[in-house]
Amino acid sequence: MKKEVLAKPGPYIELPAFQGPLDLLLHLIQQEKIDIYDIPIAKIADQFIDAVRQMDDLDMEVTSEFLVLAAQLLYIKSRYLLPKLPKEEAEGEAEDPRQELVERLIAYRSFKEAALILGELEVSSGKKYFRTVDINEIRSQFKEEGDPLEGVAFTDLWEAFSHVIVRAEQGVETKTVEPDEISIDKMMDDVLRRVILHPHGTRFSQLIRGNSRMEVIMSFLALLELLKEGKIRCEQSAPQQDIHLLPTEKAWEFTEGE
Amino acid sequence: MLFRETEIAGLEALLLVAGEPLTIEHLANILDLNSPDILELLSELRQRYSSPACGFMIFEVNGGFKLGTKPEMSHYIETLYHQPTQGLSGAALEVLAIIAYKQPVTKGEIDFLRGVQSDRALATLVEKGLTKEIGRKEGPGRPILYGTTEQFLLHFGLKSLKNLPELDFEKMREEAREELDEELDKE
Amino acid sequence: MLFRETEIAGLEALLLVAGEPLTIEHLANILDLNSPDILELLSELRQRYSSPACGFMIFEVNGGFKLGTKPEMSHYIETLYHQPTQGLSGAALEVLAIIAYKQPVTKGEIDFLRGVQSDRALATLVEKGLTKEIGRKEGPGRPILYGTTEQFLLHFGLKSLKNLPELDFEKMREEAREELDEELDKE
Repeated sequence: MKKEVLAKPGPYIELPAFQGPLDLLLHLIQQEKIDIYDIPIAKIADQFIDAVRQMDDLDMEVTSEFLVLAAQLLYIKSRYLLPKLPKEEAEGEAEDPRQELVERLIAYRSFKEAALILGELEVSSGKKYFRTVDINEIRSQFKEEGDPLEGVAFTDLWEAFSHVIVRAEQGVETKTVEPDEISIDKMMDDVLRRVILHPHGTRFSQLIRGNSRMEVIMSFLALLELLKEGKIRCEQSAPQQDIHLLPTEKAWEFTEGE
Repeated sequence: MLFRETEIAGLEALLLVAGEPLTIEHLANILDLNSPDILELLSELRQRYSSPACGFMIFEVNGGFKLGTKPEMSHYIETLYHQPTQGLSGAALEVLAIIAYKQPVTKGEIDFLRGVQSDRALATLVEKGLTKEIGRKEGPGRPILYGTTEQFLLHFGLKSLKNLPELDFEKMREEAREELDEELDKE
Repeated sequence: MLFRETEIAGLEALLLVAGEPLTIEHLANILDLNSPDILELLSELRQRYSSPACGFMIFEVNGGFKLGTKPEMSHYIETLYHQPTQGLSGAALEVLAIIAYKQPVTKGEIDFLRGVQSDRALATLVEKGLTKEIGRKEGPGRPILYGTTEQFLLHFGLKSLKNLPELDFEKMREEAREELDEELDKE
């Protein structure tokens, strides 16, 4: 099989050296000493297809890009073989069907040239090596001076705490899911978190967040559960006054063993 | 040693590039010399670097040799790598605020109150000396309890934790609720 | 310059520990000298390193200075690393040429110009630190834009991108268009 291929007449081409179909095409053009601006498309198309066939026979990987360009060449070739349509004739300055291809080839040729120049530069400038500097290691040798709290006032601390409270009040954990998906455990966490954050007590009305009827019911159930578990206690100063909810000693027991 | 110019230059180059200290044997191998030669080259380099117009120095670490800078140069290097004291992140401030007002408190408790993990923020605070371990909580796992340090008190000019200004929790909550209501209205 | 011993030693030390090339201004700042002085110190150091018994060399890139090894020393370093550092492959050089001259450029654009997929070559270049992501192109998919690095300039011994060998792509394309038009006219 391979003998046949080798016996086939045709230009000798050093196949493995090609970077891609444009590279192969450029090679064929240069080998035939053809003017790149006036490619005899029929001849080059046939040579290109031959070369691709050879690559295939040699078990070289013929990527789809080669086939795409082969098809493009055949298409251009066919445009020359077909008589021009009257409409095209009338337009007179019809675009050369080779134009796009030539422009791509020229652009590719320039970058191929640039790559060669870079390759030469790589050799001529010589190999040099540098130290890999471990900046963190160097920094660690110097003590960080100064107050890490520099510029931090008490209001910053206050503000930081209120961020925590805002998140708790907003119920970030419960907000992200559909109300009917909120588990009683999640809701108990949500209620307990808000009770713990307020050491002077939380009014019953403040605890119930009325985003939806379901949420109201869930938080009420969660509250009852927490009271039953003894993590929260109630205080009422007078019969008509608001009920206050406070954390008990047991409030923290959930985290034990974490 | 004049005839060893290339090798001494090679030795310098190797010391510049190597990440780890290089042993005599390793150097002898690469430079194709024997160990006594390497020692001689090293002492020649050391002599070269001993000039006050030179900033390098050869250090011996764990039986290997590495290139570094003279101790006298450290102020220049410090200037190069000078980093303005980094302020605390928002997360670190939150954790600090929680520890200040809820201490003693465990990491699990902090995580619960914040609704997010606080490991990194807590580590930063400990590293910077603003919070510290002050004991263990009784119970399963005996988790570490954290509290604030002297440095924390000093910064805020507090004589003791009792002087910590009272936070207006009620006001904070009101504001949080207002924010929440606004958000709901928008939806 | 005898009175500048400490500063020249400082300069050496700084060049050794700096990760990025150091500019004249930065050095002047740290060493508390003016720019002409720094230039003078640098040229003095360069002269010192030009001795064949010295393995160092100062490289200039984008107006910054960096300490490295002389190209003649490369075989020692390669022995240290147990591998001759290979030059870049043809594909990698093509991709690099396109990036160098057309940056910022996307992988899609590179692929189109080469007429072939460039994934592997591009990955190698990024891994070697010769190219890097420098942003995203506006538009569908927001593809990554690639550009060259300082390491690229150092690797090819270029002081800056302006020193890239000139290739007049616009001119080449113009010529292509003109010649093509002539061909058409002839027909």
